Amino acid sequence: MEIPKEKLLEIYERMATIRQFEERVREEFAANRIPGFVHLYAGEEAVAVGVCAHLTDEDMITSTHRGHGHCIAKGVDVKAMMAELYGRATGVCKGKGGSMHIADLDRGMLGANGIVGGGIPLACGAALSAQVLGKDNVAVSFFGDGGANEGSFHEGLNLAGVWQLPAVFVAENNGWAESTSSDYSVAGADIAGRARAYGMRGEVVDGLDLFDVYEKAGKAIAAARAGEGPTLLECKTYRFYGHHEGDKQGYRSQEEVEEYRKNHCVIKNFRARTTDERALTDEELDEIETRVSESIESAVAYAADSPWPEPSDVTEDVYVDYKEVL
Amino acid sequence: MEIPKEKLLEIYERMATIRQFEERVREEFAANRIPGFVHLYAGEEAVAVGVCAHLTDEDMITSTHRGHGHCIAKGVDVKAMMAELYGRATGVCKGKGGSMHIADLDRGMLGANGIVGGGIPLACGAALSAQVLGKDNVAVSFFGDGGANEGSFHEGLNLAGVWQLPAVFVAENNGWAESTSSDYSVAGADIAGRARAYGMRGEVVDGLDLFDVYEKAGKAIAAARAGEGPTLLECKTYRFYGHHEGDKQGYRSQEEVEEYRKNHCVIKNFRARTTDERALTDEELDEIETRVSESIESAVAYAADSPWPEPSDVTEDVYVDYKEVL
Amino acid sequence: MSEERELTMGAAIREALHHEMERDSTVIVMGEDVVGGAGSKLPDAEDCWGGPFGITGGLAGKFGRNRIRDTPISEAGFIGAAIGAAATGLRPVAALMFVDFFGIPMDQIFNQGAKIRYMFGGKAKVPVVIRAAIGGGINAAAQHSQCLYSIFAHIPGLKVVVPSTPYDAKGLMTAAIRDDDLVFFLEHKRLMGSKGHVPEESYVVPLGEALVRREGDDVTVVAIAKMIDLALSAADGLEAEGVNVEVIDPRSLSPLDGRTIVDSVEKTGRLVIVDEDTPRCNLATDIAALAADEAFYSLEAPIKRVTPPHTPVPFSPALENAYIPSEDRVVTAIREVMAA
Amino acid sequence: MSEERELTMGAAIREALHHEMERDSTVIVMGEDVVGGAGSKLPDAEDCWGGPFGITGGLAGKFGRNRIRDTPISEAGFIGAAIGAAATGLRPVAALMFVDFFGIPMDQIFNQGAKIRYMFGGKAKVPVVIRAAIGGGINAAAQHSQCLYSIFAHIPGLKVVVPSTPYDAKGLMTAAIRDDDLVFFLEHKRLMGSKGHVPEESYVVPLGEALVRREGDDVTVVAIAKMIDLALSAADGLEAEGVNVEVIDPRSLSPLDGRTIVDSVEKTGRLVIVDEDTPRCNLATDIAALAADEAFYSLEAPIKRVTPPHTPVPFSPALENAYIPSEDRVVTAIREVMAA
Ligand SMILES: Cc1ncc(C[n+]2csc(CCOP(=O)(O)OP(=O)(O)O)c2C)c(N)n1
Ligand SMILES: Cc1ncc(C[n+]2csc(CCOP(=O)(O)OP(=O)(O)O)c2C)c(N)n1
Ligand SMILES: [Mg+2]
Ligand SMILES: [Mg+2]
Repeated sequence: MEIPKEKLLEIYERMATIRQFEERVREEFAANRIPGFVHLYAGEEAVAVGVCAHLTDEDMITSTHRGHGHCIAKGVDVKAMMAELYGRATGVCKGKGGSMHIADLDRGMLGANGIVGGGIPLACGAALSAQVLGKDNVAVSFFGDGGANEGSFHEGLNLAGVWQLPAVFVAENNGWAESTSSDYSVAGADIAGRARAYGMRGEVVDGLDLFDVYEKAGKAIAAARAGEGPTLLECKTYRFYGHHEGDKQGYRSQEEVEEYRKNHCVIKNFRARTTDERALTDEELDEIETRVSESIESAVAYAADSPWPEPSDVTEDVYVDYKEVL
Repeated sequence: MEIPKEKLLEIYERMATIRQFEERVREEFAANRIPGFVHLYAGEEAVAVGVCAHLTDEDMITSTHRGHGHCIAKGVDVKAMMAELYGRATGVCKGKGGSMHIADLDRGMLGANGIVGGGIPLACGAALSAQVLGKDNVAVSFFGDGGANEGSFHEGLNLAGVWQLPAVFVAENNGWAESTSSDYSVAGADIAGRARAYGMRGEVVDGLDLFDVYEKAGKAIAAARAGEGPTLLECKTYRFYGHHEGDKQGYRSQEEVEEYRKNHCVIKNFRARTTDERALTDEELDEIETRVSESIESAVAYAADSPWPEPSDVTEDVYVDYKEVL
Repeated sequence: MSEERELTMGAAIREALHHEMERDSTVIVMGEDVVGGAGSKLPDAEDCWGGPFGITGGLAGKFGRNRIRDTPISEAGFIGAAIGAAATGLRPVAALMFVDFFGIPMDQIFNQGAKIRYMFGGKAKVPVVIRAAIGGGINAAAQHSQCLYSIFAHIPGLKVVVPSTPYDAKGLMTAAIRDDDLVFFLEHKRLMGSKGHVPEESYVVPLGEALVRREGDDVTVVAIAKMIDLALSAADGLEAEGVNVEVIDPRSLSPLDGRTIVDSVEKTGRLVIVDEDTPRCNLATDIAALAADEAFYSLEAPIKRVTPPHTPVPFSPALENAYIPSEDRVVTAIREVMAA
Repeated sequence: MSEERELTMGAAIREALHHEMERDSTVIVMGEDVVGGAGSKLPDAEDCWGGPFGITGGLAGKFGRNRIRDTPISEAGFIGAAIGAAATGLRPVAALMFVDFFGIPMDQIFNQGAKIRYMFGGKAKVPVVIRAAIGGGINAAAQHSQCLYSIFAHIPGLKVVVPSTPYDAKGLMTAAIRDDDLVFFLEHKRLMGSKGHVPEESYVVPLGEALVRREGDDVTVVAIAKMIDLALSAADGLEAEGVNVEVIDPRSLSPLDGRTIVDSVEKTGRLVIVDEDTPRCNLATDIAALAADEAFYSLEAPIKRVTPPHTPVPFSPALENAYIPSEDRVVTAIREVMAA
């Protein structure tokens, strides 16, 4: 699959934005400026970006607790995201959601999710909307290797198979669910193979290679759009940081992490390949890095300068309309 | 697999008991002597009996809303069962359970179940008990084609795969879940094949042939006992009556039902084969039928003559011990 | 339209579904066997089921299987899908069949459906109706006889309606479908066949408005769903003893029209609540707590609650009859507060 | 044993688990990452997690992975398995991690675990403990900050305990494990690090016994879990104004020690309930309803409930602070009932 230069640049920018965003969130969190939990996506950028590169704002995705990457890949504004993490009124969810609940329907982002496996049925619903209304949109659900063991995975994929929904299920197999290895928790240790149980296409993807993700996701999404039903992709990937910030990671070695950072960094490798092939130049990419770094900087400044929500706002936005008396 | 004569007679008696029990329940229900819902197992006898023939009282089974057959196959007393259906104090559950909740732990019967798929995790628990305590018992879970679409199926089978539990999962594919065809509801239409998703053995069984069930269940149960982990069996079978009594069955033709009754009756076929092979004689089998018919008759008399539970019994048996004050 | 037109509650609900599907092409219906016969090879299998009470029978012939869909037995899957579809442009009516099955889709209902709007800062809406049958009295035992509405009323982000007449059922279903939030629409099994006047044209009974079903000034009885019948008949019986009972049907449990209840208690000074849901943390305690705060100074007697015991629902008629509140128990409670 | 021995609530719970696993070989522990490192190739990965608060860390080294098991993320699967195991000879302690996840295993909990004994006519028992973290105050947002105990208290067949001190946590966990019924053991996140005296030896705090944490005769305040701290500190503050507050910690929500509460209200004539669970059909309404019936003639003021609003839990500290009941709100409620 030939990727046009403009698209390559956009892909790089998205991946770089995710990486820099996450590195910065890490610092902000360590400095106690971000409350709650954060789960970082650094290392896995190729999956979100390689998939979302094929989607429009009308195509919907559902995401996970590790959702910053999906949000950025889908085009959610980083300023509004950072303000959300800060818990400010200017946040994309007005400070009500936080890291695990960032959403932006205008960008086709149907929510990060604090519930493992929670987004899978929701994505089926978004695909159902497209199907019932006769639109050619697709829905993509991202979830982890751990999430593939939830009942919602089974029920969602079976439903998508029965109705031949325009959906793509993207298992991000980063090897771990918290401290539990996917070799242990996924009986059979083969997520892509589970597609067969639903009469669905299933494919293993090198999630550390943007080009492999881009190609296979492209096919799956095109098939869904064409009315050829759902696909399950298992993207093998790696997370650079702990499960959440604060995780001591006693279940894997620091050498392993270093090895991945060094030799399987999706950004480094993308850069090496595109410049090798002379599709892009180092100058172009450096320029992007600089631009991204400025945008993250200004996102942090924006967040830090933003007002807190008003306490009275706590009871807003529960219902569209609720006629309680007394 | 050679089946000893004594076992053949026992198998016939169990199948005949189920058939006659169900036919009689049908009449009693039509005559308004049995309250609530009933779901009849007639036609599917070979599955419950062929599987349970390999089990002891210490091996546990979990069952479904269509549970009478499993209970009888596992050795639950038919008098106490009939009294339970009648809602009497002498019922196996003292009238508290009824058709959908018959249970008898002394016989290794961990309950019919009103929740589709509800018994699967429970069976994993019974298998876990055996494994933790180092006993060589097994647990078997019966469920329908419809039940194979519940999240509990996925979570239970995956767990059994991860822990290599001594469990056997028996999907009774009778073609329908209420009025919905399994060809429609099971994406991929292959339940046995779902075993692969859990790195588990999976096998299609002719559920209308006692001998096929007996052989394949025997192997699966022996493997579980030997510590070789779980198996999923998909038994293709057929129910002679509607989903529940009262179902008009607009989804299938009366001719089809007749065809099954005529040519795929597990009892007729068992009889034909065992007498053909001169393993058993018609006299022996007729004698069993008579004995069974007497036992059903006396079960009905017992039930009809039994007292109703006392109204004050309604608050008994909720807890082992509940120290509420006020 | 004739004043005499009578329908069962089930037919009234079907009529509302029919009207709304006609009126708005984004309304869809989904659930296990809501049509029936999916995958059957028979040409006339269409519409052979229609849900356990036949309510959605006949809709597929008119609206097609694109808009009314049989699902696999996967409550988390299809109710989650209904919620996802609602957030993206449809207005699904999802049938959970029996409310007792809520334990399977509950995460999708309470962590997703009920919270999406809030977590997303008000930038989404989830116009779903979840229909389910509630209540005992048909010897369906512990897993097919529960009420459980107290649990849904507990959860912020959900709305809960429980009609007790065919008229209200139609009007509340219409309101529920047009409502932009997630509404539980709970149908008492023993009311589905009860008949009453239902206008042919479409109309709305607003959510959050209680109905005074009978006026009286001695004691207020608040009763829910099938319990309304007991309350009304107890009231009729007590008339002879000179006791004037006011009977209130909340109709919506969330939002709850507390004003109507409190006003009534301020008038009567006495309150009995009849709730078929189990006694702890239920609607009866909710309404009692409301009155013990807001109508305290008017209260002349202890607030009595008539509910089943804190036990699962038993199967045997002999036990279930003892389990479900009886008219006798309602009468006794009213006499008790009158004697106080 | 020294009177000075202090442990955190988390350590107290771990000690109870340790004691009981030692005492009874049928006690097992299971849940996601309760040990940690399952499937890791590192030799020293054992016990690298121990649950979100490290409570079950260290147990595997002693008891082995046969008796303490990491599970896949399959709450219906492993909690159902715990229930099935309990009915067949084990006494599992299953960790649900956050109570917010109950929507996944709920069917197994309430239709199976809670009802098996009853449906089976008393011929089975289900000695399971389900541990879960509850409550807000750590900016964990809508899906990781709920209380939800009102839902479990609503269900017949379940027991629910909510300790507020390390001493009670250890004694109640011991009681819960030895109990033959299904017990929810709920651990407030903001209490896990709080310290208090805990004897080294094993002891039991019986289920169903409330504790009067502070005596007073002007007003009764019943508070749950973390809310006890607010109540005690409000009481201390009001002492100066000459208001004597009695503070009751129910400790068990089901069974509930209603006697202790009613006795207190009969003495004080005034009742305030502080509940961090959302306001509809919650423990606060349950206790208010109890008092409005059983202690009616002693009541001198409206019963006040202090709870969060009927909304999901917001993320931002600015909003969450406004959401969770504050000491100020408790003081205001007490002043209100005192002024009545
Ligand atoms: C239903 C549910 N169970 C458990 C958790 C706690 N939890 C949060 S993330 C996580 C691990 C998820 O692993 P995986 O799906 O592989 O995603 P990853 O973190 O690797 O991206 C767990 C157990 C949860 N949030 N929701
Ligand atoms: C969780 C749940 N969903 C739905 C139902 C209603 N219901 C009872 S039996 C049944 C069909 C079951 O089909 P299958 O599993 O194939 O078993 P069969 O009846 O064919 O033996 C349904 C939908 C239920 N009891 N529980
Ligand atoms: Mg993972
Ligand atoms: Mg079937």
